[in-house]
Amino acid sequence: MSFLHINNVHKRFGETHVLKGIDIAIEQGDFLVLVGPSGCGKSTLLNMIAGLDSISEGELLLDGRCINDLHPSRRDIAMVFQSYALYPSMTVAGNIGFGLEMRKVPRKERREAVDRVARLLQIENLLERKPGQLSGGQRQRVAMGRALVRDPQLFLFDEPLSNLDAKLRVDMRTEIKQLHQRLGTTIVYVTHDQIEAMTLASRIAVMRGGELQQLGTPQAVYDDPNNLFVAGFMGSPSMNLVKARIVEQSGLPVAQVATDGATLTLPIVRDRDALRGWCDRDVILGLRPEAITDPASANHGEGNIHEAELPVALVEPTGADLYVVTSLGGTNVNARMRPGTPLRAGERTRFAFDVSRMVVFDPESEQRIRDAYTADVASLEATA
Amino acid sequence: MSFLHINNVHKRFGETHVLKGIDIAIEQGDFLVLVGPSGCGKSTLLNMIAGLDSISEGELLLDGRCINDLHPSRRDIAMVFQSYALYPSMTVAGNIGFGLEMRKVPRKERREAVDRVARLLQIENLLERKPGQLSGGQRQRVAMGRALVRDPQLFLFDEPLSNLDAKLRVDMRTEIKQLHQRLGTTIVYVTHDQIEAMTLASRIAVMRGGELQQLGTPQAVYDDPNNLFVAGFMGSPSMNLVKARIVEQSGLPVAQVATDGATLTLPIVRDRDALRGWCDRDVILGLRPEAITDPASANHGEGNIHEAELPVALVEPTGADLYVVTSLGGTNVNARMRPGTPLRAGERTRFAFDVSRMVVFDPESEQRIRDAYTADVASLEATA
Amino acid sequence: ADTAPDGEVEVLNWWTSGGEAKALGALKDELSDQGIGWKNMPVAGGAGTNAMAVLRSRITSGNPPTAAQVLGYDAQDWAERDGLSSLDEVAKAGKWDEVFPQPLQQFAKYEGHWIGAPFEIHSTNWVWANKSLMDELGIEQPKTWDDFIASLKKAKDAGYTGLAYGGQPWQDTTVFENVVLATGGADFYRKALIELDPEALDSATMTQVFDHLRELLKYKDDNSPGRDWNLATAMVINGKALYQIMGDWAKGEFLNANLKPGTDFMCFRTPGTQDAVTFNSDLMIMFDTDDAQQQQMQQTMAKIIGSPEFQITFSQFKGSVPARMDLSADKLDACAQRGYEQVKSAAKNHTLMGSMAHGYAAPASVKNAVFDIISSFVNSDMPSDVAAEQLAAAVQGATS
Amino acid sequence: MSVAPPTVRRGIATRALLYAILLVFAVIYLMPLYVMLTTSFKTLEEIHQGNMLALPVDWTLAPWREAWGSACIGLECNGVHGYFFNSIKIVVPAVLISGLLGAFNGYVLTKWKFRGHKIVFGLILFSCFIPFQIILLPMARVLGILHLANSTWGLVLVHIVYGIGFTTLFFRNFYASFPDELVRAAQLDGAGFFVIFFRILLPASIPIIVVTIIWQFTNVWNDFLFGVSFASGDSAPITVALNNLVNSSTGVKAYNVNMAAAMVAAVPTLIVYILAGKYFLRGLMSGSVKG
Amino acid sequence: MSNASPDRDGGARERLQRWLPKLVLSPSCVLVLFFVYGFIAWTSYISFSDSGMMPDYTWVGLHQWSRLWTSWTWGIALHNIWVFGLLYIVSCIVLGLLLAILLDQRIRAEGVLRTIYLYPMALSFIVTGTAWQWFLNPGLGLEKTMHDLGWQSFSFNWLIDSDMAIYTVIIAAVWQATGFVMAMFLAGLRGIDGEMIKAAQIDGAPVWKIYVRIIIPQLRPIFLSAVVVLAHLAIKSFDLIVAMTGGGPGNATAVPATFMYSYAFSRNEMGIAAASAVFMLAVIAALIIPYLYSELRESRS
Ligand SMILES: Nc1ncnc2c1ncn2[C@@H]1O[C@H](COP(=O)(O)OP(=O)(O)OP(=O)(O)O)[C@@H](O)[C@H]1O
Ligand SMILES: Nc1ncnc2c1ncn2[C@@H]1O[C@H](COP(=O)(O)OP(=O)(O)OP(=O)(O)O)[C@@H](O)[C@H]1O
Ligand SMILES: [Mg+2]
Ligand SMILES: [Mg+2]
Repeated sequence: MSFLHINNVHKRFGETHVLKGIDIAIEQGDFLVLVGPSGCGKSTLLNMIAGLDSISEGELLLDGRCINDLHPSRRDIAMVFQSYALYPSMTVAGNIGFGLEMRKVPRKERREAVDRVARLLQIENLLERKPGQLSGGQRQRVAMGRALVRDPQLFLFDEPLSNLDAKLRVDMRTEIKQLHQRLGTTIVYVTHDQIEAMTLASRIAVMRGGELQQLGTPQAVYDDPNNLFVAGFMGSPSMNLVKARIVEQSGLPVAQVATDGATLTLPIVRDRDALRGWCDRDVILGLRPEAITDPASANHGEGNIHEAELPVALVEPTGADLYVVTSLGGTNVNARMRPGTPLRAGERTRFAFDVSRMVVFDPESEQRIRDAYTADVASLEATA
Repeated sequence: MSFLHINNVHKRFGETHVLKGIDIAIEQGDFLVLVGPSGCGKSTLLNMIAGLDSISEGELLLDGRCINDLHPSRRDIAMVFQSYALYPSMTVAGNIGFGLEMRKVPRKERREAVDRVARLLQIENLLERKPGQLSGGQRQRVAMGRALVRDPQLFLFDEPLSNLDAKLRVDMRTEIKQLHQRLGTTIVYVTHDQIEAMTLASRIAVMRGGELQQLGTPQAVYDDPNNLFVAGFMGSPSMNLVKARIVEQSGLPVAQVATDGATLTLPIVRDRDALRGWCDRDVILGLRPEAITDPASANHGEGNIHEAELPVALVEPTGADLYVVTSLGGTNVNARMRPGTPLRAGERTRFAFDVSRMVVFDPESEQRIRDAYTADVASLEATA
Repeated sequence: ADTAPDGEVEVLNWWTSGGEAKALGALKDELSDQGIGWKNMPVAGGAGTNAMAVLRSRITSGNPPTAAQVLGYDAQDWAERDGLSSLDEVAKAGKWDEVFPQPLQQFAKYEGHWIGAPFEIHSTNWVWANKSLMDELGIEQPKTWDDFIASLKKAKDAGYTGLAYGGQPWQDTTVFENVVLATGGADFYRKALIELDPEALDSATMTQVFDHLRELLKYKDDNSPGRDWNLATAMVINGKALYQIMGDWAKGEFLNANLKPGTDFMCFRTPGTQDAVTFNSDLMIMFDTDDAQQQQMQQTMAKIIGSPEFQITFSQFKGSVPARMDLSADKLDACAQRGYEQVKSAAKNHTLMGSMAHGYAAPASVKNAVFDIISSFVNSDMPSDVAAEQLAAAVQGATS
Repeated sequence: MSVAPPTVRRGIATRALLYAILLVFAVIYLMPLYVMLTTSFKTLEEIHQGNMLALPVDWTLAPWREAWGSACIGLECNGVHGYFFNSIKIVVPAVLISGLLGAFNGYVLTKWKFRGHKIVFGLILFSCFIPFQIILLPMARVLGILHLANSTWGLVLVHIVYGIGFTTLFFRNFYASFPDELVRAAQLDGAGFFVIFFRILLPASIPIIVVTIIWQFTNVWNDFLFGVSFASGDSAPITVALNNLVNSSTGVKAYNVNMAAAMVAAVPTLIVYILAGKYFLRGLMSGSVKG
Repeated sequence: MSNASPDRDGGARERLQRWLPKLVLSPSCVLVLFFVYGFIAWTSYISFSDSGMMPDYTWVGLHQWSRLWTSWTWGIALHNIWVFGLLYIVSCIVLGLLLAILLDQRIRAEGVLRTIYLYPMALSFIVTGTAWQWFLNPGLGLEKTMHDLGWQSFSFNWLIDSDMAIYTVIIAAVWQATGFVMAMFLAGLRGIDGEMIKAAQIDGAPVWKIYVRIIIPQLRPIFLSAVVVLAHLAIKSFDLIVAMTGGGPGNATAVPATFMYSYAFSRNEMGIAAASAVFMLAVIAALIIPYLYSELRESRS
């Protein structure tokens, strides 16, 4: 029995069907991150867990108990909002203590709990300020404090860091991660930020248009996407998706990609069994930018490296990396190379393809073409 | 004689001294990116170049001519704003053509110019729409079109991409880069985005509190920061800054860093001459996350690798990379490792330090400790 | 009246100018002699329109005042709604049927029952003149319309305002009805303004009336629109204007200014109307109530109003003549004495006729329709024949 | 925001012209108030002889004293002070209650939406726009049935009813800019409907409360039509008394007393505007009157 | 947000919580439904009845309506409201916008000037009508003052000229409402994106063109709000006319509001009065309802 079980949950706002049967189960202590394009229903799902939106169909089980009809204040759930939703006319201490006050916790106990949380979040010196006098990061902390002080069974976070600037976001992310490790609470977290999702989650749920696309560990979602949408959505710069054709060469399926003039042939390593059935058909190859590098940086140890010389269309140094753009199968393809590699647009250079990380999709159904075995592993992992 | 010369420019708003003597010179065709924390005066500088704010002191030379007192419309400068500042009541064609109309360009010519720019930006089919009917990316293009149509000597961009979502931002960035390569115009560009700054700039100017901190190529600013501020500001995740002590070992200066229990000794490769004078004094070491890796990923070819076994405090997989946090000199240090490296918090593992990329700072003055030679090269590069 | 406390009467009125207020004060004093209190309820402005709105609002809310001051047809209209107290007992005791003139009884009685206590009789066909100005200009009291116009011209030529004029619809109409009476005579007046005969209204005589009115208007000053009647009177008092055509309440203002009739100011019937009197009269109507004490006070008030002494006192203040025809005029001033006799003889000769301007000639809807036309005529250069035509049409519209 | 670029030195002449125009308008706008004020300090002779625009030669407070305490309205000569307090008795509860109702409505209509909430809002809002003459008689009847006729409480009811539209509009537009998440957070914290309103929303509503008070205060205080129709006599508000006073003349109009009385009637609203005027603009900027 | 907190098993308190919002809204709804819509229905009925001095529920069909439309004063009233409304709205908007633009030029004493322009809004016309009447009266006010000051040829007698009197009412009305319109426009100007003006400057537009081409078109929603508010003030203008001209000279300044009042209360023609009131309401509804509709739709997105 899982800790939080979202069982075939639907949501309709009048005519519009916003959530179309979501099934997610997580364990106590899990950190579930919901990602997906804007409007896909992430906040709606979170609100339903909190009890702020009613459930149109399906069941919500917390610790084995159906909470469909429980009032939000009695669900033992705390939530942190994107806008922080701090009460503007109360002090920080008032904000943090409000939930306890409503639960009729005596003033002294309340004061102690607030102090404890304030110490934890290092905002002791702000307790008497009003939210209007705080910086973004401080507000974020207060919002967290408000959730923490109640010591709930489940935390919900709706894009809590999106209002912070880049640097602060990184810091707060680390703090949340450490807090989670320390307290071991169960968290459901919505974000738009790739890195946030990948680094924080123990489980990622990718949603699209009210449907769950994939649920799994961050690595599984990143390396083993179920379909084109997940592949394209996760990762920045995003996965290179290249048109190719599967042909048989010496009994093995290989992928042929058109480059300017020549044809690049890439051996198939993963999902070879499934791809046997795709000979002479068009597919879409997915290759992460970091799986296309300069030969020196390539993961010769574990990877399965295939090299080819291709023209350079554009060079984008980011300092830490050098993104080199070339053209494959008619689309721009991003390769990540070591910075300082002396390259200029127009030159030709050798690219190393780590084909062990290559995934293949059916262009029609947009689904992954997968061996039965790996498919099993993926689903196994997802429910582990 | 440089093309745009900002010569000891000051700006005061009443009492507040916002710009405190900025000196920047760029050549025709340069792409200058201004970066710096919020409120450091980037927009103010841009507005002064455009003639929208008056210059309190100093001189502004464009193509050798002082333009301090020239009306904005006669400076032959175009500007793209963060909010795009499209005229909501005019069509796209009207927006693009307004500047020409004000300059009394005949209708027919105007029409042609608008069409040409629209073709260039692929917005021909939007010409009759109002800005309200456009998506963010389309608005951005129109704003660019408005600047391009006038074919000015100098383009100014004030955070033009910050209102777009992450994916679109990457696309537009590439487009701007290609446009710059194609047209060869001179551009001054303000951004908050690290990657944008690094990939677009031919010159980066890092500002802080109204003062110029460093001016140089992206790579110089990234690899060769002048001071702690620039080091910490550029790059994400930011450079690891670690307290250390310089001691002499076998006649050479080395840096000693406290780890839990033991002491890590890192050889000094860069700026060795200058650091000789720092023996037995505390310094701050700067090491980029990508200069601390797993031994397998290390740049054994060119780098100067030093390995050490250290405990893992936190593991943050981003999919493309694995950030491993350890503790050095009392602070958290980020190392970038190959994804999939099987590590858990609490374990010990070997880290490879690329000491050839290590930079050293004076903790008091926060300035870089540099050999005379490299300092020369840096300043040479900056004015090249 | 459930909000009026014990022992108080609440009387809705719009008597707020000097003489009016004094006259009303007399009633208040009489009442207080009888131990009856007075609750203030003036509703000024809009020539009684506001007062009528308030009255309606009070009646509608089921909370009528004890009594209200109304004019002519309004009393009939209220009586028609069956909400008024009968004053028959008081009337019988005071022999009202005999002492009040017949034309007035038409309004104070409804279906044979007394429903209103008449305060006084005002006549509206009076001219008020500044005596010293007349002397200065060598003007004799004019006997005919032409004399009248001639004297006005004289004043105008001498740089004075001939006619002190208040530009409000009821004042316009007051002057108009004077011209009707002077031009067409009593029969024409009755036909046109009381019987509302369309042929009389749109007749050659009526066109001539308008011609006369137009001529008369030449002698007013330009600032007349909107002017209150008492301010116009003040112009005569101050010697800025020669005449004012106004009801006899104007006399109160002269008396208030310590002027003597005959020596300081002159009063005479509008030339050409000497044989007839157009009158109006304030009626006090009492509203039905279950409160015995209130009923008692209503009866008392009616009795006071109808009593000979009060009729005289009231008229002294108000400038009017008593509504009772059986009193001695000794205590009245010279003007009133003359006026009282004229009213008496007019009552006998059937030339005591209701005033259009004050709701004694036609119901409110017609009255106001007439106001519309007359005011428009006064304030524009509408030709006389058009005015006559319009007048007939407006009356027609209001009676449909 | 200035529309001319700073590099163009704006001529002093342009600037002077700008101020001149603004000043001329200011003078025109102040003229009636000036005339009223100065007249109220003049003696009657001075008014008749002197120039309307001249300052009083002998300043006298007598007209004010008379207007306040001894001017005659009908047969009573007690000035307008009683009616002034009537107005206060009407304004205070009417403003407070209509404001509170409006605040509740705005709160429900933005934070507790239900099916049809827009129609309800539309219906309430439309009531701002009806011509009031239309309701005089039925209202009189209803007040009579409620035994509120001819009392200040009756007027309070009337002003509440016809004030709800605007107060609801103000608060609705204001609360619409409040994040819904605030209410959600409070719900999770266990706060109920009223606790959320009184503890969280209301303390943060000061700007709009000021706007609402200004608006309602002005409307109620200045009302004449309802006052004259529903509360004549001793319970009349100051505007009605003022009208009676101005129309109670004895040959010569006591302009100075009339003006002093008018000033008495105007002072409270003027004070409110001058003290809280800038919040009014701020409230307008927060979109409270836009809808 | 939605009416959250679904709660079927919870106690009475929680069920109460669920109904509270509607409960709290209901008094206002009841008041408005009864006192506004009920009364409108009543008045509409009266307009088809034989009511004279007091309401009378005898049905007479369109009789009162046809009398209304043949009434001479009604024609004047309609004409006046048309002239008055148009000029009033246009002048208020033009002046208000002008003042707002001038005030928006970083004026030193802006706060004071703003208060000066705004204060007439605070005063009732029962208060200022007297002053205006006096001020515009040729024998007493401005004209006399000018003559006293030696400008003998000065003439301003509109108040007593039946052709021009309506314009004096407009002057006073504009005086009262301009400040409010100015405040609305000022709020709008303050909300305009400063970057847009910078863009226009770089595009080389002169100041007046920036206003005409860029800024004013953006104030459209404010124009709309101003027109609606002013139109409703114009149609309701009653105190103003009563205090200044009493509808005169003659009927020269009669408007529907005074028409209705006088027919209901001094002419004992309640049926016609009701018909005119319903007509006024219909005109207002025709103006307001599309506006309300668009406002409410807008807030959805
Ligand atoms: N009260 C509502 N009535 C009708 N539709 C609604 C309502 N609330 C949300 N929606 C719709 O439900 C869909 C999902 O909304 P939701 O807020 O859950 O998206 P989201 O995934 O959180 O998006 P974002 O990333 O932009 O926050 C959207 O299409 C939205 O328009
Ligand atoms: N008109 C002004 N009057 C007074 N101070 C001003 C004015 N405009 C800007 N400043 C101040 O000048 C400083 C620099 O502002 P500027 O807008 O140039 O910063 P910025 O670097 O563009 O910041 P951001 O990244 O947030 O856009 C800020 O501290 C700001 O408060
Ligand atoms: Mg969301
Ligand atoms: Mg900026």
